[in-house]
Amino acid sequence: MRAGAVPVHGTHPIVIRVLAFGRLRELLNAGETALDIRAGSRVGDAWSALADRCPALDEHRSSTRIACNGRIVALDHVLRDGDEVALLPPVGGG
Amino acid sequence: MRAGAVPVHGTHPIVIRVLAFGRLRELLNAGETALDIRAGSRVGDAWSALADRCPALDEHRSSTRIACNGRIVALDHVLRDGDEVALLPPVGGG
Amino acid sequence: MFAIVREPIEPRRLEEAIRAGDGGAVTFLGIVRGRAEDGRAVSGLSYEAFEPLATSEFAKIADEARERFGDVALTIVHRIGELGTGEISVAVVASAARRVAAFDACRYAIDELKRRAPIWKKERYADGSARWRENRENLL
Amino acid sequence: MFAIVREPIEPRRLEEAIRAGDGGAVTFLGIVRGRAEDGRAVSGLSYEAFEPLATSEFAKIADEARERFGDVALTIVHRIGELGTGEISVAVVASAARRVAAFDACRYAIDELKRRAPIWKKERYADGSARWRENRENLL
Repeated sequence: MRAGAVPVHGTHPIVIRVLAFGRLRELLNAGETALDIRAGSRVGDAWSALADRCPALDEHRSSTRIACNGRIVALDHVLRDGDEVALLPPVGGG
Repeated sequence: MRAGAVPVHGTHPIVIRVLAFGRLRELLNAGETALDIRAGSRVGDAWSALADRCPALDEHRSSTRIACNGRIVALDHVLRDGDEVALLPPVGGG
Repeated sequence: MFAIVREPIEPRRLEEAIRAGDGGAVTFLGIVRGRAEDGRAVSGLSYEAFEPLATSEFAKIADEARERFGDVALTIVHRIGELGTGEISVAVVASAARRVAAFDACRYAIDELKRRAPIWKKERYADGSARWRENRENLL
Repeated sequence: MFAIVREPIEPRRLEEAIRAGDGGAVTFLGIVRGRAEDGRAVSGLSYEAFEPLATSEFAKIADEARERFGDVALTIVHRIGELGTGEISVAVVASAARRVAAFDACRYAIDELKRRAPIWKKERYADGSARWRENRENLL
């Protein structure tokens, strides 16, 4: 298992890249993390796996948009090996 | 009488300066003219005196705003010696 | 700053018009087009202004913008004389604490300038002819 | 041009964003203010962006502006990293044949950018503290 990867028990593990920005990056203490999850996992499962590691994440769930490979997706979006999942807190540009 | 001044018959002549812009400047063939008019004349009288000299002016009367000493005035505004009367055709700035 | 100028308007100088401490600045630049509204090829424009009245009208417009939109700093500069296509005829810079006021004031200023500032424009065409053009928004 | 940049935004470079032949150009500059909304003294801002998504979102916003307002050329540039007060955080330039489309497109672009572009801001205060700040216009 690569350094920094969070293990999720199950068969057929896949690895996704998690990007976090702004306050979520600070909470996770990393802008980028590799996450091992069970094949067939959905975005919501990945979130839960991250929240297990960092419980403070959960209060941000309703305000966080999640992009998979650059497109905003819902929590039931099914993940594939190598996907890039980005956690986007409320924006502040301009 | 000064060069270029247009005489208007009457007692107590006063002299006003007439400024013309845009197409009115071209019609009058001058950006600035001195106009001798009777004391007590109004802006409308000055216009008529100019139109006597240049009949083509008259078709522009309804589209011309007139300023006296920098303020827009009506045709019945009474003129005084030394007033500066500006003929302002429809604007085209920007 | 409210001014009628004869020399080219340098957009880089407009930066100086942004008031220190403001959070948003909106700039409008009017540029001489190579086509008239009827599609004729334009070779250039001649502008003239009743200068003292034009600059005092700019100041009045800025006062009105402040009444309507709050604390906004406005700069209005119009060039006169002979302008070629692609040259800047007018620049309006509005800066304010917040962007909405800057947008509203900038737009108000250029709309009112076109409607009522004592400035006149002669369009010169590629075929050598020329015509005085008035703004559609004209006061009259 | 749609870009996230690390170096200072030079207003003088924005002139190049005006499309040849257009008659009106509207520029919006967002500038770091020295006061937070609650009045606290701000020493600076830190911006970060999800860069590929931010630039593709800028392009999408420009496409939408063209659908709504017609043929408009848009440039959107946002700076990230550490910015001091008085520095430009974002520039939007809209140019079009006519000014109304340029104003509408410029305003649409900055409004949408603030609402949905994946860019985040941390406000740093004179007292050494700091806070992530979200836009009021936020999508969520």
